[in-house]
Amino acid sequence: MSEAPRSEYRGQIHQQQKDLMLRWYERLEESARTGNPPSVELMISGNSIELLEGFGAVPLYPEVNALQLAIRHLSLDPILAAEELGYAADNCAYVKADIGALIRGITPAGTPLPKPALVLCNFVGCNTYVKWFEHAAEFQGVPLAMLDVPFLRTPEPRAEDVDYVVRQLHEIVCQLEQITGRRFDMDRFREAVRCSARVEEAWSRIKHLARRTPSPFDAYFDAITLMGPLYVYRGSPEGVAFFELALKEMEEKAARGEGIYDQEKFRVVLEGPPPYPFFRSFRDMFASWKATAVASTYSTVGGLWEFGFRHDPSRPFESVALHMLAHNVTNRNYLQRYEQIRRYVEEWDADGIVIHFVKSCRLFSAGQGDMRDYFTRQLGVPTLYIESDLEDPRYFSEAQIKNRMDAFFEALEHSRSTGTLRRGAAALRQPAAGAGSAPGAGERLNILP
Amino acid sequence: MPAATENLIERCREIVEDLQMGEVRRWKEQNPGAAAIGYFPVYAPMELIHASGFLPVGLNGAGDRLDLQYADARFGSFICSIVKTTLEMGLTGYLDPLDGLLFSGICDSARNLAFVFQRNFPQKYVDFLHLPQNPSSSASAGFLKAEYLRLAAQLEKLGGRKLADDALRASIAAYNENRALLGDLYALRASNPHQVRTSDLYLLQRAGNFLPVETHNEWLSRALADIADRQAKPRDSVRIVIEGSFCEQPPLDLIRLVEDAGCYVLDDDFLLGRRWFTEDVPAGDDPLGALAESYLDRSVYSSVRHDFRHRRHKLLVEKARRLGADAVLFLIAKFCEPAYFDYVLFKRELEAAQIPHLLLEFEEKAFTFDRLRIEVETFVESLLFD
Amino acid sequence: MRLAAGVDVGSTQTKAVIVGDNGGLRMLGRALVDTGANVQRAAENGFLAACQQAGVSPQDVGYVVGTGYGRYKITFGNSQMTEISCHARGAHHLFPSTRTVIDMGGQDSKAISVGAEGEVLDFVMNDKCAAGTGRFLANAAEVLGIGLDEIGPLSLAARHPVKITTVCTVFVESDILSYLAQGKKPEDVLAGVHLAIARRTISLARRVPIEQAIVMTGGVSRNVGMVRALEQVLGTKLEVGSDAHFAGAIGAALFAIEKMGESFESGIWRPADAAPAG
Amino acid sequence: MRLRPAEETNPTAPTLLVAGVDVGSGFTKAVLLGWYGDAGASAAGAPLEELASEVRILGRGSTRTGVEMEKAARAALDQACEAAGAASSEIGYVAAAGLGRYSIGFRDIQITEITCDARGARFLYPRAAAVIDIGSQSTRAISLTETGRVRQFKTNDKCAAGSGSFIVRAARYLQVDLESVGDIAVQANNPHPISSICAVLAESEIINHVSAGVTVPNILAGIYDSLADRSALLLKRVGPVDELVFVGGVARQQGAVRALERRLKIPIRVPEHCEYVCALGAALLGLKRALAARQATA
Ligand SMILES: Nc1ncnc2c1ncn2[C@@H]1O[C@H](COP(=O)(O)OP(=O)(O)O)[C@@H](O)[C@H]1O
Ligand SMILES: Nc1ncnc2c1ncn2[C@@H]1O[C@H](COP(=O)(O)OP(=O)(O)O)[C@@H](O)[C@H]1O
Ligand code: SF4
Ligand code: SF4
Ligand code: SF4
Repeated sequence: MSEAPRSEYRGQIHQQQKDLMLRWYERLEESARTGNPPSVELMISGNSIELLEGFGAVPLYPEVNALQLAIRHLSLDPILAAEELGYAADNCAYVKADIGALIRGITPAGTPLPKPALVLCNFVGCNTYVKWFEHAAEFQGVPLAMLDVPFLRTPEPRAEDVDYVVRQLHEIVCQLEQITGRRFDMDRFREAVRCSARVEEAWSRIKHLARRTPSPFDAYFDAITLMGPLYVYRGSPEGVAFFELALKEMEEKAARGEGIYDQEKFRVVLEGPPPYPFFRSFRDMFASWKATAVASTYSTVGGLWEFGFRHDPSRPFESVALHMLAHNVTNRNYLQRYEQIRRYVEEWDADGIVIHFVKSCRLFSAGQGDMRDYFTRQLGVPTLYIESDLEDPRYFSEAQIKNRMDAFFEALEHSRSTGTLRRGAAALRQPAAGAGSAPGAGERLNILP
Repeated sequence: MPAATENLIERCREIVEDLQMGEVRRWKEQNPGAAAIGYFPVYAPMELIHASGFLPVGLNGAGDRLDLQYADARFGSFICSIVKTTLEMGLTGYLDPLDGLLFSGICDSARNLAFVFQRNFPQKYVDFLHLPQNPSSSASAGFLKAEYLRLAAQLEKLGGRKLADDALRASIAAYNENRALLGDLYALRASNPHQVRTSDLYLLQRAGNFLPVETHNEWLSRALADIADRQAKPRDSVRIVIEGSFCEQPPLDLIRLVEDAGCYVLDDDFLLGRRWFTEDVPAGDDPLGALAESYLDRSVYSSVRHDFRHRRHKLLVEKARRLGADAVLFLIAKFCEPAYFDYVLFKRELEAAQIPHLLLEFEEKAFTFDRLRIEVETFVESLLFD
Repeated sequence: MRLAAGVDVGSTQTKAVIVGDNGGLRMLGRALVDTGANVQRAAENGFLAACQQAGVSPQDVGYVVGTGYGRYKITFGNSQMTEISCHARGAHHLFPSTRTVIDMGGQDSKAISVGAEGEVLDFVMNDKCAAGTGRFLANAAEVLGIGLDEIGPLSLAARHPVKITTVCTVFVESDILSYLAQGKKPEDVLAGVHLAIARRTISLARRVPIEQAIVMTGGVSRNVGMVRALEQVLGTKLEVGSDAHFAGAIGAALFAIEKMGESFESGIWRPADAAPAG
Repeated sequence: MRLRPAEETNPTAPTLLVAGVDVGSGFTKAVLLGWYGDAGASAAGAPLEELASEVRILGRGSTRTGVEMEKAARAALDQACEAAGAASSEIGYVAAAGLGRYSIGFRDIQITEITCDARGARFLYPRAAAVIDIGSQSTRAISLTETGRVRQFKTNDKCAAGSGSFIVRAARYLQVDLESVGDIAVQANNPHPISSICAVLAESEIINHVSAGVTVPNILAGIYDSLADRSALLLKRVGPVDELVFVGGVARQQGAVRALERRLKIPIRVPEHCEYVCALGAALLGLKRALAARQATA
């Protein structure tokens, strides 16, 4: 395959994104030097940046550090350092990179990171988070608080779930008041929730633009660039300005009929986190086939807004709780993820699905074979399954992944040439009776709404 | 040891190794209309299932007795064995005697497994319990009680009895007794390890996964009486505590191997859910509340239950010291994320306390152990030879 | 006459076929050479040998598609396709009802789920480890001092297959030797080896939907013992044609024809008309 | 320290003859030890290091293990006896190690090869703190406590990559004599890395290198680099190491030693008869047991 020309998007937001992230690192550095603003270590999944705004605290996201290390090819050393401490080869490498970097004093930007005032374990979905935060607190010697968010095991969160989370949020507010010596500013919190709702609206619209053909942006690779500001600035006016500008630029692009490539050939849905140590090569593999990710589950780790949820300033605590409980991919159950992907294929007009199995992350990957079974066998959607890692460069074999990727797109191309490639709703076969050769293999769909 | 106990243990082995779950089938024949509810490790409120008139059945994988044919394709690489063998059992019909399956959030793999089951077995009741990870919140007990009520309502729908306090109190008493008997056996082994073979204790305990608690209690008391009277000569052995096998279980042959290599096991975390509470559950006015509170405040430490008030690594060192152990043996299932993460803090703490330890990785489906044998023997040698 | 070629440069063996539309699509020549150390040379030799057998001049071949792990090394090729697409295409051509392809070659094995038009729906491959591949069998043959083409038939004579615990291609040697030392019959040992590989392969293959007809391709398909072992584990019959080893090259040649812009009628040429093996 | 070779030993007969046999997956090695201590004195409690002056290595023997392990053990022991000019009937105690340790019917005790490696290495280098043993199929990394006990150890998976049989196969492909692979590798000026982690798949990479005109020394050095990487990983897991004793058959190969040195950047000591260290350790531990037993019966 020859390299396809790619019109990489370079609008104003490109620079603004960089500036925003730089400012975040500056604030963290300031916090490291002076303790002001206080920083709180937080997980991205279903994060509640709004709560921190109520304290004027700056978030410290270890995942962002880990992924920055990986993108800059700095992750192997910290991973090895962590393995020397006893972490297993198969433990989540995000954790290993973060803890290893902590031990070695490595930071992604080279600037110092603060010792957080509190490690706030927002346990939203991922069990590994709990271990991660326990260790982060242990190795940094800082206080640790748990925010236990019940996993979504019923179609909607139960009243008891919401109540449990809200009460814990109140407890954490008290705890943070004690630790930081600052009073929680309810107005500022409410304002943050209002900002969030506006950012979410813009972000959701951007994602909906990807339903057009061609899609003006890539909901995997481009989305990742926008995710930094989304998590750090969602509850602030800067965030609102940034995302509204982004929406405007994308809308203009869409109006001009511009896509990612001179000609969009394939539209896929991506499941799973990216291989950060090989981010570029991975992206190039899609580019060489002019394939656009029109939707991705990874971009909904911090929040899932394209299906309508917004924070609500009229009931700030409840909406924060709801966001954590039900409106991010990590706390939704596995079948709800199938359903999310199915909707993407249908409503975002995709040709197929690419499942990126990530060794580190069982939250994403455990059971992806069953997911693939569901999509290929039951729904008849072309699905590619590739394996590597999101942080550990030792698990990426460029030749192998390229081989698989080529085979997948060759097949799509072939189907297209014979007129059998179907897109969107047409790609979804109605569940065929008796399909499946494994006993008990799900002919019957049992997905929670 | 009297032949009666030998036979009892042999009987337990048969029950444990019977993939067809003959005991469960028999119970269902004797209790028409009643359901058997399987629960995936580590803990499940057995009392509640029992009080609904059902049989709680502990699932611990299929060991090497089942070839993975289908499940590997669903769970792929880097996932522990028990997740795959349990799914394989389901896909090949071995879980048919069970009317329902309960999971909880012990780890990301097990949690996703719950929902993979839900998709593949729509005719079965498959549920997921969220057991609180923040016991220090004032809201946890209320939440857990509500969660148990949700479960009780589901069981009722399956044809169970409506949850009544009296029935629950009776069930709590039965399980309190079960735990007390197991506790006595464990205490006996800790003080006289030459009298109780760990593999025997393990079988006795694991057979309880498939038996009504009343029967199990009876078996345990018989064995306890016999074993206490046993005469055996102590060997020159290393006294160890086993940690890390709370979910996927090491193969029986591996447990034997550890003993044969010269280890006396003073304590272990096999089948931990059966010994979850450190004290009797008080069956007072609010038995359901008591069950929930026991979970939060009176249960063992575990890598899958987080309680930041009491750090697990400190508790392990305390335990090893209390029992006078020479060393800690980590028996960890390959790809077990929670056990491996905890190992890091355990290791640090043990090293600070100068307690030697060894880490062995196993897979429940393994059946040759050459390398593990070398490792255990070397470890024993390093402690015994000066 | 228009001519096209497919060259499958495998890790172990290079396969080349020449097809032409001389009054209907025909396979005019084919060749099999060891890949050896010089991949580029092997590709050339294979191609030339196939031309020679077909009695055509290499210059007359209008389009060459390369496939296999050495496909990028084919200097004279017009384009490349992955071996996954080519095996699917080739198998579909040989057996139009193909829905699943199991390809076992020298260094890897794969399973491909194929659509009605021969398009790839889904596939899996083994990685990074030679356990359970043609190499494994070749090693076993070597250790036993038996020819590669004899181990399959011999394994069928087994009555008590042994249990092979090692999957590593290197270490299986010592397993085999110790079984022989214990007085086990070579056929029982071989059957054990075949079964071990079959189990591994099928558990890999189950990651894609396995549906009839199941076609086996690649060099190992010439090993009747392996075919039977796979059938036993799978509990169903496999289709193996005499051209199965060439399926990748055939697929590549078919793509070559397509790329030439030539309209052709799939299905005119059938294995029965095939040229004899080179 | 070095032991005096058999030739230098004093002509008087040893008080006790002890054998250590290491039945490895590729080779079986035997070491015959003579103890010249005072038969009446109580030496059992003394640390092995203090016995050093009273101990001589009298003979060594090695043979392919094959499938009949006991036979191999006998053969190796017979060789050792021949070298020592002793009869096997004079041997007072036999300690067996290695994967075949339970197969030796005539053993008095079995000990794992890890304990033996540690003992043997410590005996030769009293301050040794870490040992790596690379044999045919296995790699073992061991760290020792101040007193010479095994502190931690790690062994490789059942995978041929990164152990001696990989080198044997590579040598065969490159048509180089096994005796000289190590020295040839040392001549490399531009080692070519092997990317495949699999010993089998690496072969085709080797072949490609050959056809691309890479010199044999550079290919071999590349192989040793990947072997060193794998060993370094194991070593890392047994704790920080600042000096290393390298034993086992692969330690005979200079290329392997240099590669490990390059990779670890720490001094590496290789004893002269590196493949016998495990057998030596077995013999020493056997000696201690034998003395203890004598004392008990005396
Ligand atoms: N006549 C034969 N009988 C049995 N097996 C054979 C025969 N010829 C080749 N093979 C097997 O086929 C393998 C090579 O298959 P092939 O598909 O050509 O692999 P690759 O494409 O990787 O080179 C060899 O490793 C060998 O095991
Ligand atoms: N003459 C030799 N020269 C160099 N290396 C050798 C020689 N003989 C054996 N080796 C190497 O030593 C390895 C065997 O080492 P050894 O420690 O005896 O292993 P094991 O105990 O596992 O059989 C062989 O695989 C080979 O790589
Ligand atoms: S397991 Fe996945 S979600 Fe959890 S911390 Fe690791 S990468 Fe993140
Ligand atoms: S063994 Fe470990 S990883 Fe596997 S299901 Fe149990 S807790 Fe989870
Ligand atoms: S196990 Fe054997 S075949 Fe597999 S990677 Fe290792 S050396 Fe290669």
